[in-house]
Amino acid sequence: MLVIQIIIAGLQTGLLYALMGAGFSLIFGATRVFHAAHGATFVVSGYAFVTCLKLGLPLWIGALAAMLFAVAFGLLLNALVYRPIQRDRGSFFTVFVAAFGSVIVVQSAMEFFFGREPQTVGSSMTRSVEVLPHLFVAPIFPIILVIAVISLGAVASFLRWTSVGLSLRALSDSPSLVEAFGLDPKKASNLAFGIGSALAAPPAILIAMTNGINPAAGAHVMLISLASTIVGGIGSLVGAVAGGILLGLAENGAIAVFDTQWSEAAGFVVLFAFIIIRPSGIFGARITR
Amino acid sequence: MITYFVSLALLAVIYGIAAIGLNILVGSAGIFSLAHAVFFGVGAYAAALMAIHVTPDILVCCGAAIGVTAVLSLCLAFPALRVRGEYFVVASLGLQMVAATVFNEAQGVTGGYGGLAGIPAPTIFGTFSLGTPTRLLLTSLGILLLGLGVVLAFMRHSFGRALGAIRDSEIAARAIGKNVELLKTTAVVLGCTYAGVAGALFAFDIAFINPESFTLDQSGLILTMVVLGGAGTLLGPLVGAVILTLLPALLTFLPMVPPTEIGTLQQFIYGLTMVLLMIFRPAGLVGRRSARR
Amino acid sequence: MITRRGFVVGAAAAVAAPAVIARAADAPYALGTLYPMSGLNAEFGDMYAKATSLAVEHIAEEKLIRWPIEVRSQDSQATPQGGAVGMSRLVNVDQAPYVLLGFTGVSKAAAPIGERSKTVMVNGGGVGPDLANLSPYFWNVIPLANQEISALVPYLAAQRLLKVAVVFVDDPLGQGMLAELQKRLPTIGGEVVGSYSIPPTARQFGAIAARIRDVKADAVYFAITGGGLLMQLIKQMRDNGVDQPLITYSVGNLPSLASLPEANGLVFTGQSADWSSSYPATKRFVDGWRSKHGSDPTIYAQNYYNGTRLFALLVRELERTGAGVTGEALLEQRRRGGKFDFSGGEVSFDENGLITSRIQVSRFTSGRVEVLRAGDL
Amino acid sequence: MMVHNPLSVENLTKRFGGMTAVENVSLELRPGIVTGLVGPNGAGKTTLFNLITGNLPADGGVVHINGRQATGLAPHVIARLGVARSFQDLRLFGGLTVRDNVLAATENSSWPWQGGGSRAARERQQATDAAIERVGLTHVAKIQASDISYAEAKFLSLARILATGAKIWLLDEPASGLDPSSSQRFVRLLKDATAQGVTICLIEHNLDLMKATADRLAFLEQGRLLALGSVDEILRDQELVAIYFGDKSNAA
Repeated sequence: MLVIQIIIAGLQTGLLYALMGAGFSLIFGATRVFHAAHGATFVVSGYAFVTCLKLGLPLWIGALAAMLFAVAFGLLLNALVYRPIQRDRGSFFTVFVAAFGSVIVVQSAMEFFFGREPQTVGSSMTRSVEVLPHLFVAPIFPIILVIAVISLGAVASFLRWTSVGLSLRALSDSPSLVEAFGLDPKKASNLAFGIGSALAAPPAILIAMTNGINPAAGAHVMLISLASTIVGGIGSLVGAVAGGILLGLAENGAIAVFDTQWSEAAGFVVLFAFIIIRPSGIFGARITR
Repeated sequence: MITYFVSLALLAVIYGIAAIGLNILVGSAGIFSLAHAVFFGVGAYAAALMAIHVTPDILVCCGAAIGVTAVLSLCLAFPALRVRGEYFVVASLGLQMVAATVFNEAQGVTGGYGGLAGIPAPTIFGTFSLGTPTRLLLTSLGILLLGLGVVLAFMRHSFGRALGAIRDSEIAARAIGKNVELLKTTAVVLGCTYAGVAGALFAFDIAFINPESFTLDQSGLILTMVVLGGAGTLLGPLVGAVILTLLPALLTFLPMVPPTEIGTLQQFIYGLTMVLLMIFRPAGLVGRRSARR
Repeated sequence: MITRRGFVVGAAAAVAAPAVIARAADAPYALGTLYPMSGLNAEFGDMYAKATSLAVEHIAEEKLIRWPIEVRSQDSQATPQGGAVGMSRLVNVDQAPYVLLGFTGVSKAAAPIGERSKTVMVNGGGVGPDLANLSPYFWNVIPLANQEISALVPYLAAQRLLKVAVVFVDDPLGQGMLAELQKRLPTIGGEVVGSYSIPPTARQFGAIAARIRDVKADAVYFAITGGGLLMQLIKQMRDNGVDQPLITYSVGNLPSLASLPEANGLVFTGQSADWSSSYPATKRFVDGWRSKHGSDPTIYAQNYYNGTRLFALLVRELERTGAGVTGEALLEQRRRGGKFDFSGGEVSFDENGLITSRIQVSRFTSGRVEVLRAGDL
Repeated sequence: MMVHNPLSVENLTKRFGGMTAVENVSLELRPGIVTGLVGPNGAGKTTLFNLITGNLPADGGVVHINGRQATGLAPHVIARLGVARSFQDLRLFGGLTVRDNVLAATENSSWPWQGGGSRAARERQQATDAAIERVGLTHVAKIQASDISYAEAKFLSLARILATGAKIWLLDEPASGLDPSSSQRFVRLLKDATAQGVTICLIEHNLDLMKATADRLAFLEQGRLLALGSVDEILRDQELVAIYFGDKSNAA
């Protein structure tokens, strides 16, 4: 039973990483911005949610606010930070340092306004019930499952079936194609940032409900999502999902197999192994750079 | 009062040495490591153990730090040979996170969170004590100048050119006969040993070390020093180290900032500086132009 | 060139400083504080600082000593480096003979600096057993962790909570408490049925909860530092079907925890604190805290209040004898023994500067602290 | 004793997944001769270069350099055997000055020190300055390579090859996009080099330029070597020309 329990725990965290990773992957694929501040989007979104609920607003308004704040923050960051840097042909490293700085700015601002201790919203949905002897599942788990499948499915079909989505996908293959598809590069990058950032809202809401969210949470979630994106293969939506689940399982599996304190390191050991053995990830194309 | 400034200056010099080392990776070879604090820590532990169990001679301890970091830096060199750019940044992140756990868990060696306390005051040539901060500062300054000299000798000559070539195009560097694997490994080992020496001095300065000093935040701080001052410049990392070491101290002298908010404010300033710098002056304070890199 | 630049910046900073020094020379007594004012543990630093300033106010009102106390604060960030740098500044710039601090890493980094400059350091928050013998100048106004376990064991025996699972951070505190539990539980016929070490940065505990359920413990003990971590642990344990009693040490006594629904029923040990006591020093402290902050104080607040008060009590004696207020003189004065009139009752120190104190077992019941077992000595 | 050709490949094969990029290609470069490599896009010309220089591992076949078996050697080892190459996208060292770009090519040791002391150092400096002078870049020698013009960049890429002292040059569209006068200057430089015994293999789409430079042509299509002969022979073959232009017009 412990194994099943751990698989469920792994799936639950893994799906959240997957959503974060998918958003990151989409943005990176379409804009080549290594959006390390995706974790800041997560924090902003989570605090928007918690604040709404603390104000006594209903859950759906909180979720909507989380989504809006995530998208707005992503677009803002793109407009104010990334685009000016890219205009000057900034290297990936310039972008990365700026993103790193943005994470710190958001974190300290959140500390200033909300304090450092985790904020959480109580809900009966996170309380586990014994579905089988010794097997506990929280009602939120199927909800996470459904939300993850719906949002990932929606994004995947958008990329597959709409012409705008197709062109976004083409972008990740060859950036020079952007104008050939009749897509304004500025619009394309805003679109990618909008959708990608929106994908940070569900994990933010769910983590706020299950673990509680604190200003430093974003950096942590982002680290693991980054790792999962690389493990899955950068630029591949399926890869991000597979990587997220794999890392979620590794993290929780390590608790079952090794000593508990190795759970954090487990994800990064997997990452390190992939970088050495198969840097392109599970689903990634060969890296040619 | 003087003692306080000496202790701050010492810290700035120590970070300066680490930042110069990171600059060899980041500025010269284009290896963007977020794991520098790992080697800072490895050097600190190596020196501390040497000082506690064998001799507090600073040359011996720094030698031990250099030896151990040089060997362990191969952990960073290996991914550097496999991947570049974003992939490497994430790989180094992974190394940093794994190392943090190892520092905590290898309690027989590092003392875990309890750390290593009672690091004796350093001596030099076996007898002469470097127990006062001023003497340690002068010694560290000497090491810093030596380190700068080595960097100058290496980077202004063929080695620096070869690394620059690799940074700009690995394939073309190979095509003119550069052994990219050897060069990258040398650069990583060289840069990391600077961190090791800095870590050794840090251990003597604070006289107590535990894993909290070798976290991702610390790696980020050293990286910010390099970027703020100007990656790829000789003096940039030093300027960055001095500014970022003094910044928190300066903020505490500001009367209007309530002490409870100093930490937050400091972080905010770090972050904002990084963002603005990357937008308006990506080459850093000392860097020549904004268009480059 | 570079270093000159460093000194230029340093010199700019120095311009602001002489004024401070000039005043320090004649009148007020400098009291240093080295609390975490930023980072994950700033909630504690904030509380300590409030307690210190309340004590300073009371000391001034009581006219306990001749000159006012001037508090010099440094942010320790709860890290060794922050501790070393801050301590160096308190000693060298502010020339404080007496420094209040907390947290194990900070204490251990500050201790050699304080010993070298003969500065008294007083800890009221860190409970790691390795804080016991750092230096003659390092005193604890808080009982250390092993004492808390001693007080807990009779309670466990009475409640028949014999099989205990321990979740701990692998630091001296966590190790010390785990070892103490492993030693003490067998004396009442109990045992540690599982121990789970977690990194202090961990945030996901679902799988650990699964393992804890698996060992069928009677109770779960948390030996960790940091209120935020404790809060997330408690919530996730409860969410993931761990319904056994949750127990911890004095770290549990945090206002932010009291309001967490999942923390209802959390059992924790801590120094005996009776906020309704009529003991004059206690009453004065509790009333002062309530009127200022609108809530009951915590035991940490009382410790730092007492730590500040201890300074004044020692200075008063030194003033009588006409000795200068130096760290050395303060240490000598304390060693002369005697009892000190603290909030919470009269206390004395042992030879190593460690306070002895009663420890009680309490529980959160609907957001309030309910005392389950009074402390005995 | 047999005199070896500077470079020869036999039955070289490379597959990417299911696609065969280079199939059983055998080709010899004769000393002091410019061999042109032509064929439609995707014919495997650049892949062939990458196989020779060791940037890609071959799936079959062997490479000989100056009679020495060179299959499977690392790119920098092949470079040190005297094979220099240029890239379609130039790949200059943008962060270095023009002079350092060239100087780096003269420095053979990858250790932090170069052997030979100050005399060798002086010789490297002289070789560098001579190469820069020859391609006419002396006036921009101290400028960062990322800041020079397109034409200057093309010549810098050639100077880098000159400075290596290599006797075998593999040039991948080195003159594309040059204005006519620069282009002529470029051709002259290549002619000078061959006169000094350099062996060149040249990929070029501009057939006029090819006519002006190449001594013989190798025609590649879908990874196979279809024909090898003098420039006139190849260009007179209607079938080949049809493939060349035909493929271009209905390029997928």
